[in-house]
Amino acid sequence: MLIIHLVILLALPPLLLGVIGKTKAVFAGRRGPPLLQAYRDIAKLLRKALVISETTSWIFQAAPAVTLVAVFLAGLLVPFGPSPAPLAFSGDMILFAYLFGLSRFFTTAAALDTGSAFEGMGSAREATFACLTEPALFLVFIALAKETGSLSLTKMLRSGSLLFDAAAAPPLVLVCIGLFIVLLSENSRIPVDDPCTHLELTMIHEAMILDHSGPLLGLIEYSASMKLLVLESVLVTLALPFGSGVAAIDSCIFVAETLVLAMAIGVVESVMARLRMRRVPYLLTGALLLCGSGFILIVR
Amino acid sequence: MSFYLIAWAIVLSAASGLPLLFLKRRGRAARAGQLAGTGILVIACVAGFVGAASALFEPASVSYILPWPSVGDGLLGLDPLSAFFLVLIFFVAPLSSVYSLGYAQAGRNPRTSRRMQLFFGLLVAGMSLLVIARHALVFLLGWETMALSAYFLIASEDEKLENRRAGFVYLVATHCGTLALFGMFALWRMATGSFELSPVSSMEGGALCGIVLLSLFGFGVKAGLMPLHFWLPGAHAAAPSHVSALLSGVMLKMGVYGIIRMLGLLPVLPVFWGVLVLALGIVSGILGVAYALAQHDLKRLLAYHSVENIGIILMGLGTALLGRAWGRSDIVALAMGGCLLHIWNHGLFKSLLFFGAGSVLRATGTRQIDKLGGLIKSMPWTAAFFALGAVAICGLPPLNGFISELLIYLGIFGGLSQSGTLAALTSLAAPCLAMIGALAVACFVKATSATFLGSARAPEAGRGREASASMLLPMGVLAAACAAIGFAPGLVASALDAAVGSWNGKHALALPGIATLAPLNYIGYAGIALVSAAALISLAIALRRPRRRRELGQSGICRSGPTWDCGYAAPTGRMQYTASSFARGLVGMFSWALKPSPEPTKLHGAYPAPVVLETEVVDGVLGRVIGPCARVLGALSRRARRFQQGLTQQYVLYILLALVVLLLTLIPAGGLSGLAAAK
Amino acid sequence: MMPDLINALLVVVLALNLFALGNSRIQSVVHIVAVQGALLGVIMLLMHEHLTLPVVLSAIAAVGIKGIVIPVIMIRSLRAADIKREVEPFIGFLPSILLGAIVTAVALLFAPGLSSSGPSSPVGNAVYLVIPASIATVLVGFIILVSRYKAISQVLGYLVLENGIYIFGMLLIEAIPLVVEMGMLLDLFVAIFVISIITNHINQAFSSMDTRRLASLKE
Amino acid sequence: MALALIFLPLLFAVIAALIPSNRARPVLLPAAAVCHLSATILLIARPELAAWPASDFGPGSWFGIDAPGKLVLLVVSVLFFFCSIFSVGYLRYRQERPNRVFVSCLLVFLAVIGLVTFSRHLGLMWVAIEATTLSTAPLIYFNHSKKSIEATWKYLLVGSVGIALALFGTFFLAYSVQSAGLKPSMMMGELLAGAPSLSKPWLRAAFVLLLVGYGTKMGLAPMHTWKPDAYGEAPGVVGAIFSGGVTSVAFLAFLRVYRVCIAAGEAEYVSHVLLAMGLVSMAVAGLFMIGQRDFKRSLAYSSVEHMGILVVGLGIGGPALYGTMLHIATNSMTKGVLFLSAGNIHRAYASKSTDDVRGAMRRLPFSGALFLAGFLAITGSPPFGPFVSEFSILTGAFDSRLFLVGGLFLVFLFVVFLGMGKTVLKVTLGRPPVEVFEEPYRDGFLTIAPVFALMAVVLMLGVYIPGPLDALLRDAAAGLGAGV
Repeated sequence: MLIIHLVILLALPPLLLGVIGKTKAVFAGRRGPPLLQAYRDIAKLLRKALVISETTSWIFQAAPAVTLVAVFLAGLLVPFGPSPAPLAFSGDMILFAYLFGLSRFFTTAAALDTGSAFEGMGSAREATFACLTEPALFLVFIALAKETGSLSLTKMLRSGSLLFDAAAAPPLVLVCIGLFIVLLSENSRIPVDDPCTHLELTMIHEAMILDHSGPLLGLIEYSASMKLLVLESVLVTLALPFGSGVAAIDSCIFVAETLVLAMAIGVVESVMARLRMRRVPYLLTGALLLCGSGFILIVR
Repeated sequence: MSFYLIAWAIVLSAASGLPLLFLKRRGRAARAGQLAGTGILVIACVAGFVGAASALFEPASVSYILPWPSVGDGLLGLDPLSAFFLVLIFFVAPLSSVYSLGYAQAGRNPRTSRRMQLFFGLLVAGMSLLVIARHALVFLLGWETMALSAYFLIASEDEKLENRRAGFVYLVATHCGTLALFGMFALWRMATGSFELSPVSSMEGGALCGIVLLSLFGFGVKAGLMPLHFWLPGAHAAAPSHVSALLSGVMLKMGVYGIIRMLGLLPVLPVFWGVLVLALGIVSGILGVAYALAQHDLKRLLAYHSVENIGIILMGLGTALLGRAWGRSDIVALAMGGCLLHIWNHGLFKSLLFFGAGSVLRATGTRQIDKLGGLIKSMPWTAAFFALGAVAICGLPPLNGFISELLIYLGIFGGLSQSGTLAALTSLAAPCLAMIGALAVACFVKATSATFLGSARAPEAGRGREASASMLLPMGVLAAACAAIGFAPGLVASALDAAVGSWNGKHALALPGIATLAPLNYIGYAGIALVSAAALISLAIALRRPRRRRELGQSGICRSGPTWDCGYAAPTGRMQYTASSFARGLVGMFSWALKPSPEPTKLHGAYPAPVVLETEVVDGVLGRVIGPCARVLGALSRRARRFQQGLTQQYVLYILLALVVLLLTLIPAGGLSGLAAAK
Repeated sequence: MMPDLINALLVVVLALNLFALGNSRIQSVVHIVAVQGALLGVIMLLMHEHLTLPVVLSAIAAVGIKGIVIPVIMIRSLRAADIKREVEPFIGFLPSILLGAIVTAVALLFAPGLSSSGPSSPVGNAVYLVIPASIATVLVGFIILVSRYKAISQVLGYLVLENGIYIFGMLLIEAIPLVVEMGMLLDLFVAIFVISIITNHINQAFSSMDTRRLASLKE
Repeated sequence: MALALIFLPLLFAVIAALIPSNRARPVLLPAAAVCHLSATILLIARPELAAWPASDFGPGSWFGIDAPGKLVLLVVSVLFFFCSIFSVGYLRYRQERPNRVFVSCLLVFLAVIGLVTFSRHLGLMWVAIEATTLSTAPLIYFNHSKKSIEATWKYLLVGSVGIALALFGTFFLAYSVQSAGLKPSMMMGELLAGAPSLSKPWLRAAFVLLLVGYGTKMGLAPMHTWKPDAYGEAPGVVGAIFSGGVTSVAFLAFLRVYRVCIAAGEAEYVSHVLLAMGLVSMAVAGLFMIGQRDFKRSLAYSSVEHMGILVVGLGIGGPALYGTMLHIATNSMTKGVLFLSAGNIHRAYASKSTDDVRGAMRRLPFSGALFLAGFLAITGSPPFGPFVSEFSILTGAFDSRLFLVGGLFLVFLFVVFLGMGKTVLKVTLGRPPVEVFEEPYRDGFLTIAPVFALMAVVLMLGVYIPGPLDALLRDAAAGLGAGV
């Protein structure tokens, strides 16, 4: 069981990037890069030499590793599909959320470590928007905890099964929408951030890693995709609670679902434009309110 | 036994200033005096620490008589709750005293050194006395000793006007609080019939309400609760850094101790009070960190973070009160445990951070973040410790801050399993706490990076040099403590259980152990795994051997050049993103509370004239409430002076008027006609 | 007939108050107050039905101090200061007379008479004017104190005040032993003596008796 | 003993007036003070000596001392003792001024105090109080400056008027007996005996007049106006004598009246009036302390405030009386510390405005520190004496359910702290202007040791109240109806 979980966690992420890319390409009428391009990029980067700015310090070099480990640990806390997470204890979702906080601390600090104005800009935006997404995430948690009476992700996400009884569904739907926005923002996708742009002034995540190169950049790309998977898995497990009793099949279903969700993201990215930076907080506040109202509905 | 250790510790630390007092002010004698004083203090604190640590696990609370004939003898007592706070005092105080050896050498500033040494010892003694006091007046004695010595420490560099001003604001604030405590204890006496601070099972509503409100006010001023925090930033900025460390790390906690103690003595309070305390905590948490974000002064920033952390502590306390009102022992155990542990933790990392800030100030001579930068190269150890402290104070795993916040979270979530809408709504505190956490991350990324990372923004930052060993050692110890609690939270669990038990003692809730309620060991393992894995990976990258030659650049596996900066050839330090601009977005988000100074006019024309942008955020309470009130009072007294312009005629007239007015009071008694009636 | 005489004299005392209020020449005010004081001594004598040595002594002392010594002191310091009259007082002369009259009337109307009960002096019992007179005189003293600017005038006001109180004292002959009575007179004398010294110094230092000059100590 | 306490100082006064040498004369002060103090202690230790050598000090006689009298006598005697030592040092600095009048007047004052405390006859007591006014007036005038003349003038006039009203009140009191159908009297014994049958309206009128009269002497607002001027212009030692001695004596006089009123069952009315009066005084004092530039004046207002506290304590009555009695002592001692150290600072800076006076802690380490300590003590910081007394007055207020009074009490204490603190800290902290170091004055033994001793007493009262004193306080309070 643990094996499958690890395999998915370690192997699947780059594929998601590929799927998103492919979807966008299809919408744009291009052939687009092959699905496995992301794997190749990361492998190449890991083999390349490093170029490091003199202004940087050990924090700059430690950050990618810390990020990767943090995201990986977070990945161990979420259930992939119906089967329980390898690490499940009451209150694990708090650790889950704070691990992302840790990774953010280091990414943003590393960005400022380079002394580049653009990276400072990026990290400032990252830190700012996180102040809205984190509460949203916790609203989701308390809503689900109230619904299921449990404090562990594995059990909490089970409440997705309630999506199909009319009484309990509406709040959960709100929560899922909010969660989706959080997902987009945390993974710096359109409409919050555009991973493919090269206009530094408008970037968040990409701006923060302008100075990373070689293996460091590889690690960052990898952990970014892993973060995408982890957050997707939360949404998927909650919103698409399909499963047969058999663990192996469940995992396959789960993988399929994550790919579908990736396509959905791709669709969103192709049909929407990126919001102006000033507008982003409104969107995130919207997510906050959605989750909040979901919670209120559940409490009522 | 342990009690006598503590008593001796108090006496010794009170006396620790004497050697320097009776030695020459300058030169070697002064140095010797400082060393002696510090030595005495350290010995005292070690003794006290041993005593407190052992008392932490002595179940029964013992009490002793303190002879004080004027007020009828006072009571002292020692229970795990007191011991818990004593541990903090006796742990941080010696460290900051050692730090002062390097930071404020007696020979260097002869005028202040005596005062500092003396009142530092008195501060420690006062705090420890009030913690073991079981009698209102003894408590007040310790309290005032603490408050006044703190004042003299804050104002110790009194030739600077701003320090005097900050000191005065502090003094007035603390005296206001003390007077509130006078009232509170008088009420206590009225309600319980004695000054003895022992649990009461029932109390009439009015007195209860009054006592709770007055203690929230009186202690809240000292703790730096949000509307009452106004003295705090100025005082912490003005005080010498080792003092600010002790003030922020320990003295604020004495206010919290007061609240916790009084609420522990009172009978179970209705839910309302729990909600109130929780709300207070949320407010001072969020606004505290918001103000911190807007600061340019490193020490003021840290001071506002104390406000924030006090808020978190109160959130824990409020939740514990709710748990007590609901009769939910698990909530009490978790929330109170988190509250208490956060008190320890904040004591540790806040002192650590102030030490770091002090070293920076000592080296560069400025507290302005926007002038610093790149100090990590000149002062690597300080930087490392500061960064660790930053991670800890943000409550991020794997350090101690996370543990306490986790406990508080779990306590808050406990409300979800309580029936009733209100109970569920209280769990909205969790998102607020999350927001506080995220804001704290932003703020400390700003502080750490702008101070230590990147490159120097102004010549001051160029002057950085590593702090002396006597300053690094305390930081190291504190950092180690932070890490230890983070990686092995199981160690503190039993201490927490004991303290919570003695707080909750008489309310017969059998408390489950915290270790059974919270996944402490999971967290510990996760932390260890995280750090070791990250270390391995970055090591792997650093030591990695290239497979094929041509992939290497001309200069081997790792080349270094200037920051790319999107192709700009010659980036300078002044082009970096400043701390202010980093925080600008968030400050904008909180402008409703912070009211930042308005932006300058936009640039005009093809060749615009140079424009200076200075943002400033004045403290809301001090600037927009206290200030006006003081002005009104001043105007009032000016008006009153008009009535005393030196004319004897006026003065005689006043006598006549007083006479007439008082004679009018006879009218109810029949007045003059009454006199006539006496015919 | 004795009580009627006393009442008549008290009326005179009240009239003297009004004169004191209305007169702008300080010297003549001094005289008025002196006469008032002496008169009180006499009344005091009349209050006792059978004269004893102490009574006579105290009466003489009263007359001597109030009627002779104090006026002499006042006149001398007046000479030293060579000021003639109280110019533009805080309350004008006519208004202050009116005020005094009103005050006196109020006192006469509302101030209680005497308590018939009690074994106090039978003479005293019949003298219904004592309390009103004393209250009125005290208030007149206050008026002078408040309305006059010259230091000496204020001293005179104080004297009138004292006289008023002294009038009340007549009801309590038994209660005030000779020693105490003498003590009071002595105090009064010393007070006036010290005050006159001070007024002389004021005159030297400020070359004026105007108390408005003495307003440098203020908030 | 009474005669000794009264006539011994008078004897010294005469000697002082006769001694020609300006330099030797001051030494008489400590001598007299020692005799007086020892006599007082003997009196308190051995009550039976009170009558000695005079034959009959029965309840019927004019002479005789009650517990509050003993207390005040002790307090003033101790204060005077330290002040006398101080003034030897002080007058050494002021050789240029003749001190004959100064010394004699101080001694006369000491004698008169004895008279006040011993007189059972309210008329006699009044005479004595008036005598204190007259004997202290020349002390204010010591400097012979224009301002001191002005201050003396105001003190004399306002004070005399007030005292005159007190006499009026005393007459009313006596008359209230008569209108009750008894023989008019001013004897405490007879008044207390006949109290229940006194005619209430006359009694109340008498009470009001006496409150205003003796209140003027104590310096209750709004009759306090002479106080800042007098205290501001008089030498520090005189300020100490005034705020510690004169005011206490006036309060003692008022206490006796209060006893009569209580005995007459007027407690409720009296306490209402007193509470109002005291709170007003505290408020006014606080208001005038805010932004006060002249630190001696601000001390004067602090004295007004503490008279207010005493009156409030009296008004609360019952549980607060012990604290009130104690506050007489603590307030006098602390005022002594404040005024004496303030005098030194004034001397060293030749100014009493906070515009010029800064950094006293550096200029005069001892006086500065003592001034600051005195400030902290008088504002009621533990463990100093005033803390104990003020706090027990406060608890008294709460115990008798006077929540509003207690609350206002605290508020006014805060305002006072605000105002006084600003002034005191301006004086003590900071860096002194360089030119003041040219002033030759330095802290000397004679001008510091007494202040230290007083501070020690203040601290002792906060930590430990000697048994006899405690007993004295208790039956003083009991005499006023504590525990009633």
